[in-house]
Amino acid sequence: MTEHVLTYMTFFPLAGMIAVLLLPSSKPNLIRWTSVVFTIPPLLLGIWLYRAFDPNNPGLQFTEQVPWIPTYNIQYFIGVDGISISMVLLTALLSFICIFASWGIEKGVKGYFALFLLLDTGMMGVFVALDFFLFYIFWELMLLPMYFLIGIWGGPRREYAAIKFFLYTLFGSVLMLLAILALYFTSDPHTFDMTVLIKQGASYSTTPLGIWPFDSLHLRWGFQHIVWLALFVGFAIKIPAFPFHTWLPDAHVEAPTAISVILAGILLKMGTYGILRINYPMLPQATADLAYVFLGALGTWNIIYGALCAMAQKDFKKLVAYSSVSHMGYVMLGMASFTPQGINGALLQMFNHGTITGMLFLMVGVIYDRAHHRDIEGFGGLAAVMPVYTGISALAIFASMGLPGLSGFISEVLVLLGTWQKYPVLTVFAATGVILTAGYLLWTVQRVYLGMTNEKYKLMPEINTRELFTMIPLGIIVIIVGVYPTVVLDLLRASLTQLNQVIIPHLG
Amino acid sequence: MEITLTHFLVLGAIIFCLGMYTVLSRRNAISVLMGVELILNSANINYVAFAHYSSGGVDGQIYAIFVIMLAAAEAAVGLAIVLAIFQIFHTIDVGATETLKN
Amino acid sequence: MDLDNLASLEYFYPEIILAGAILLVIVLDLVIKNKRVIGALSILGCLASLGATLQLYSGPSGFLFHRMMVLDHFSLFFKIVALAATILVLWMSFSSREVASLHQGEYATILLSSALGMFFMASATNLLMAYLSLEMVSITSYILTGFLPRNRRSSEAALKYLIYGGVASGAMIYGMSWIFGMTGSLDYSQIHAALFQGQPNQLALFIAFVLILAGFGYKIVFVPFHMWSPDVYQGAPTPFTAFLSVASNAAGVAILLRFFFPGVSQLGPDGSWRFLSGVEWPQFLLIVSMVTMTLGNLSALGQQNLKRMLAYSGIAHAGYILMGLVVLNTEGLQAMLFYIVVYLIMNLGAFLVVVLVANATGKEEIDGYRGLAWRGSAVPAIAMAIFLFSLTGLPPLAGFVGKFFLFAAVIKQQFYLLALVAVANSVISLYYYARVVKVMFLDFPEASDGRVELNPGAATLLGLLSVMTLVFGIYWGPLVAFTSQSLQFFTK
Amino acid sequence: MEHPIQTDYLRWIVLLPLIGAALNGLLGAQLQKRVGKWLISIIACAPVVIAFGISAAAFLKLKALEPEERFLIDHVYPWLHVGSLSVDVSFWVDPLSAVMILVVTGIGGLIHIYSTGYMHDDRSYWRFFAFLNLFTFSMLLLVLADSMLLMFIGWEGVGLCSYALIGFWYHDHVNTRAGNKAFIVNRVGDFGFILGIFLIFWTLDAQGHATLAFREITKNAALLQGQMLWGVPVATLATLFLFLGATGKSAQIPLYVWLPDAMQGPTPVSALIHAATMVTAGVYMIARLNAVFSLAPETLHVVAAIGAATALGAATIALTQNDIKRVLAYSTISQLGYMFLAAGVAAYAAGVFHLMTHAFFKACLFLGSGSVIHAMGGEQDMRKMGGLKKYMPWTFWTFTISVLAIAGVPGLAGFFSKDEILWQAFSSEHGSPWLWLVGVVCAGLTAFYMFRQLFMTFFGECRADHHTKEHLHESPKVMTLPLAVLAVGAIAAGYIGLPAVFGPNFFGHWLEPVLGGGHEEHASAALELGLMLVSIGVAALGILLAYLMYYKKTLSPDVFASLAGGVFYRLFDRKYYVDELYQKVFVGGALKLAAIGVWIDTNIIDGMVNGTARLTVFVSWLNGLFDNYVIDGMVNAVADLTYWSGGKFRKVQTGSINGYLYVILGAVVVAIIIKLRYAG
Repeated sequence: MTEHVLTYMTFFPLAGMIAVLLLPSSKPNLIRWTSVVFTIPPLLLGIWLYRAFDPNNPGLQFTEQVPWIPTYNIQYFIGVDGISISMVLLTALLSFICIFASWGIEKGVKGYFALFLLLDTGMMGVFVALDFFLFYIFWELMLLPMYFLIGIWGGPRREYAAIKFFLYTLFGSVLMLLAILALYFTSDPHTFDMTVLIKQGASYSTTPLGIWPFDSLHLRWGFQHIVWLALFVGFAIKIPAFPFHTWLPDAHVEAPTAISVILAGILLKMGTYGILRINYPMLPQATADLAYVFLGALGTWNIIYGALCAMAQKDFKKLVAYSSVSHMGYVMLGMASFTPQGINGALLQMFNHGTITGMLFLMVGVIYDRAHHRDIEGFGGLAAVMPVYTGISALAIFASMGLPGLSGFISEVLVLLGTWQKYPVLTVFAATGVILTAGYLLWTVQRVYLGMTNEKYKLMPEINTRELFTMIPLGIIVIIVGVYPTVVLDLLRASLTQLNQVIIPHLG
Repeated sequence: MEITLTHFLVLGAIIFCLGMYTVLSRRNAISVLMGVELILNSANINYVAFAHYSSGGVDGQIYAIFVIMLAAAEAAVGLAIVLAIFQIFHTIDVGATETLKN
Repeated sequence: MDLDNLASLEYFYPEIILAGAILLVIVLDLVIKNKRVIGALSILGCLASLGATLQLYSGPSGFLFHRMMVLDHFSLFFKIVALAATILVLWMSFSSREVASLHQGEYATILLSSALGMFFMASATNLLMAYLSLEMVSITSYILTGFLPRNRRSSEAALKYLIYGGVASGAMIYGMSWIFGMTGSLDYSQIHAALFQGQPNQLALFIAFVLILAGFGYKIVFVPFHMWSPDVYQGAPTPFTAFLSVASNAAGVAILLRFFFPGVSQLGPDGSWRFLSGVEWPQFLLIVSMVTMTLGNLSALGQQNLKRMLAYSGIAHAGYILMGLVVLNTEGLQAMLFYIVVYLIMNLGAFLVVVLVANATGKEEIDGYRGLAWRGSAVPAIAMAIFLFSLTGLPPLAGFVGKFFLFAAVIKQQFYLLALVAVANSVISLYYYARVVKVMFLDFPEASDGRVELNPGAATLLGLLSVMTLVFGIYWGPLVAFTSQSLQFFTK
Repeated sequence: MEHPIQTDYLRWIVLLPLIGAALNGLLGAQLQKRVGKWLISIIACAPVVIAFGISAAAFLKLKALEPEERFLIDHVYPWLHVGSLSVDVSFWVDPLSAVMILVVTGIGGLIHIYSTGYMHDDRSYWRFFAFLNLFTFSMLLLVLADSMLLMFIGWEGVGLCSYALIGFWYHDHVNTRAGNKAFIVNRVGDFGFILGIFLIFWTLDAQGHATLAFREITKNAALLQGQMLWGVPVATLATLFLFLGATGKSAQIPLYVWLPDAMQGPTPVSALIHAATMVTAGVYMIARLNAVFSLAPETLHVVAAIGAATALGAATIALTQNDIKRVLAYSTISQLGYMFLAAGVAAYAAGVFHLMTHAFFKACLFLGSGSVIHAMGGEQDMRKMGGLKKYMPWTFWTFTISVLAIAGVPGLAGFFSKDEILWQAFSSEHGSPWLWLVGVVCAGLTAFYMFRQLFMTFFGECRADHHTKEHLHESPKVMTLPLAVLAVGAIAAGYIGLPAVFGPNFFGHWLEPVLGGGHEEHASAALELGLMLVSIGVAALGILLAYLMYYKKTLSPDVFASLAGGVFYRLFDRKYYVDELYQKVFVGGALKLAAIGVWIDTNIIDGMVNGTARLTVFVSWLNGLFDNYVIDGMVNAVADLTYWSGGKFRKVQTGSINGYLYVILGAVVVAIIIKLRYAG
């Protein structure tokens, strides 16, 4: 049991998918509960994993390594370390919660839950995979269910959103594939094993290729840099970093609530996770050379740009989507700092953003289900009608704003603190994001929850138990991490310290 | 004037070009098929000439015989198709059959 | 092993069985009333032949019939592919309402004859044999293309195919005649020897190769020899279109590889091939490959007719397959073989769904697929999605692995431009494949759209093909082993 | 100070209000419905009162110690340990924070009690107390935090509670807008504060003393000296950043704009948060970090200048306001300006002293005004009041005492603290006569507008309508009692910090271990007394003017209003147009940028994405066009030629078969040409 815990966590949902497919589609409740049943074990195993994980070991734990296609040195190689453990836990939790958030799906219930469980496997797989090939398979495995989940169960412009998501992501992932192959053939003997590739990481050529027009940036563009960039574009689309971010608002707006939660809570993290897992240790010199521009400056731009765009939104969900763009900027910025605070903050921000944005989307989902629109101006005074809902929404919103005592604050402050040492100017700009964020979120609170109650919604029912059940666990995590961040930070520290040590010698 | 290999090759090339030209410019299906025959025969001339002027072997001649045979087979199929076309379209102008388009 | 006529027969029984099956079908067609039996019988014949082929696979290699043909793993591989395609297409034909209207005996006979021609194509080591086998496949194909009685599209397509094929094969034998003239032989190994020892005129050689390439190229359908295929694919009976798209393509690859690799290049010790000096094939093929995939994909974008779209997608895939050729090494060739198998599975699957939909609605246009997932059984739509995404090259489907090997081979040789173009093409191709998926899943059917019913035979075949697409996407080790084993040319 | 005394009860000072907040916040709605408001009141008030008790105990314990050892600490748990950053949740009490917790819990407790009366009829009674307790918690956290980062939690926490309480009556968007304004303006300050924290942390880190604990920072402050960033000394830059934070929280120029609007909240909130406690956080923070500020004379000059400018600017605006609470709000800003003036001349103790006395009389004033508003049925316009003296004697007398205190009438708390500041402004090494002059002018203005308020509200004829008049009544005991206590404080609080000329300055001595000693060395008592007399005179003048204008009405205010063509009046009345300016520049600017961002997304980025898709489709269409026209055209041309040469000229249909073949022929020819051209 214990040595295969990650395999179980990854493939339980897949088994669930098969189970769901075998059930008659005439019994939607049976299908729903079956899905619940198959997402509970990963969650319980996740809790067990959290307890069994050795935070002082910077290396990989719970690894499983089985040859898969020996002729190409492809393995089934999975494991967790400090970089991935929080994401694995988050995935297990959000998947479970989102099953409940999907309860209201009435059309094609069977298909929905089957695809959802498949998606679940794909997400978990990405975070545990340690073989490049396996990683890529899981990475792409998420694409298809996501396409259908948005495309079939989404809003009015779902087709456009789904195909946009699909094309964007595919574009990124094929570049990534090329980079993976380039790394594969540079290794000797050829291997997809990430741990081996990381060991060879420092040896990749950085000799300038000399054909790039960017030399004026005083960057050293060699093989390593090209591969780094190819991988980066793949990941940046997922993050989503400017200018690859425009799929996100569309996808979020059209996707059903649970899928938005998954998208923002987990999928976006894969971009930054990939950079930490792959770009950083495997291409340390390129990372050292390029991080400032492509992570630091771009991250700062993301923060400000996302916040500004959020401010102009009239659609509640789109606003939350742009807030994700902004918040993921902190992750990029923190990663680029190479200080313990920055990089720990970045990873913690990934975790926190997952929980907080999850809550935000669930929150939007609650009123969307009742009012069937998301126009911010179309509400007003909900606090009087739905006080409990307003309270928990306020928690989510203030956490998103980075209010001290809640989780968002810890990670943002760590990121900014860590960044200051390296890039004080960027930090100053990034910190203005704090003001903008308060601006658009408070404005939203005012328009939706405060003021005179809109006559149409005088009788809007209060948040129900199921909806509360989806939000409260996240709310508790938000508070706990805010008050006692050690519960998460302890998991990350050792591995990130080691990761930092890989890069620091390469910093000029 | 002695007839050399070159003469045959030039003849072959000329016939090849004539065949090509016929195929390209004719609209009548039968004419086009005849153009194809010309091309095949230009190859035949080459084979026989090469076989004649090189030392030993009848490979070239055999090849030519097979080509002739296959040309007949192809012509048979071709004419059958042309007949079918004529039944449907009442014309054998290859340009007039334009059901298949993007 | 270099056998004479009689001794060769011992290693020839797959062909003999197939020929026997053809004759048997002709005879039985006269006496049997239940025409389904004929189809079943043909399948049985193919299976018997397949058994024989597989048995030979573990046997020795060598020349047959005085070096007219060769028996090696490479040829056997393509025979297996041809038989597999034939069997699947015959199976598919059971479900096709279009085919049901045809004369079953003749249909089966001609299809099997075409398969037999492909056998010869795969093993020809003599220019004469190459020509004969090519023509055998071509002529049967012309007939089957025009096989739909009193059908405008079918007849027109056949005429186009015929004229096109005639010119192409004419050009080819004209080119071959120059080779013959320069080397004095029709036998591949003697041509090889003559070319590498002598000082052939490079221009003449180049022109001859271009002409020969026209003959081979129109079978593989690469640019600029591709233009017949959309018309023919659209006009021909759908199961036969499927056959054409996979088997004919594969046979073309077989004859091309046989001629250009053991025929006119030399294998280095490191697994890379060296062409005749002074003939810039890699560059030429590089451009052809890029143009082929790009043109195919771009043209597919606007298509409304599924068969026509698949035809253009087939052109694009021919471009992908050519990538393996460009790199001139064993990995590339192996990737080509792998891709052929994978392409066979997924493309046949896609055509099977086309057949099913055409049965139900009589439509091949994309609006016939509207809301397919919500009309009766969702299985055809799901299977179609699997096939189309596999064609796009998404993991964990077989198409991804195929493309992966091709990309790997290309990147290993550092043809980055080609890799980038191919990658861009993959993304473009998603656009039109996903459009079909979108129509099937995201649109909802209208009242007038008929329900799509599945008969058990078709369902089994559909299931088989989808499962194979999935399985080869996840565990392709044995298939890789098979293809790498099959990449063995007998030359001595 | 080397060996702080470990305790484990300080945490309860902070935690008790939090527990109260949690209970009322989570269960309050049910309790109020099922049990009644009295339980809510107990849950809310008891923790604060108990916390006051604990604070007093801590204070006494501290007092019992030697001055150098007055330092208690309570480690609760390790909080953030990342790299060289290590921050614990731990609370400390030293003389400075001891004063603050007494003020916060003491005055806070009184205001809690007062509120049980003031808010009694509100539907959301529980919510009010939940936030009020949460505020107390945050404020105590801010004060007791032993490190800058922990202080920042309280710093933002009070901002949140302030936001929630300003917008307490959220049905009206005027209130919610005021709340938003407060929060966002404060965020601008927080932005500076957090950057200041970073800068101090990393500079010390580079010197090998990474820390955020105040005690450590104070000890190692000297290490900041000589460090530069962007060509500016780090100490100056850091303190400027921190001061930006202080201007936000303490409503100084340029971030004072939120405080007048904050008066939209219930009056006890104005008293507690926007007068007595939260707004003084900036002063407290500067006093806390006096070691760092003292390293940066440039910053001190800025602080002093801003303090003086704010004091003057706000006082002038207060002259023209008619809203009873707005006058007090601008008065608060003005008084805070005094405190910063003190801090700016490095007279931290004087600043803190004024902070404390101000807390008494300003809380009393606000609560008094609350009592008035309560009685007037929510009316806040002084022009509709008058003659309330006889209706509400308790309120009147306590209010009057506080007015006297703030006006600087000798003998009351305000006089001593204000005078201390004026004296320091004059005599300190960072001070200047100009600063003193501004201070004195402000004192006069303060006296004027406070008495104006007094007269307009409590004297003369009652200008309220009949209905309101009938309901005029003195407030209940729970409200008047706190007023009385505060009024006593307003009288007595000054005597613990007597100017040197009058006697021992207990307060100064008490704070000496933290803030350093005064500098009485070269000052002459005569000069100090002289200056004191001047300020008393100016205050008297202000009172006299107010008396003439608003009590006797022998002097028309219009005389002054029309000075310089009314320009000054308009400027004061419209608050120097700062609100309009900010609205236009910052809010408008941000919205403009936001619109630009969206435009970029939809037009440029999506335009590119869609453009690529469209281009692909277009190329594909061109490709089709090529097939249909170019190739067919070629075919036609050749065919035409053929027919023409044959003597017939006929327009032929397209013929794709031929066309296809042309392409091939063309391709082959091109290939051969290339071969000949380049490879031969």
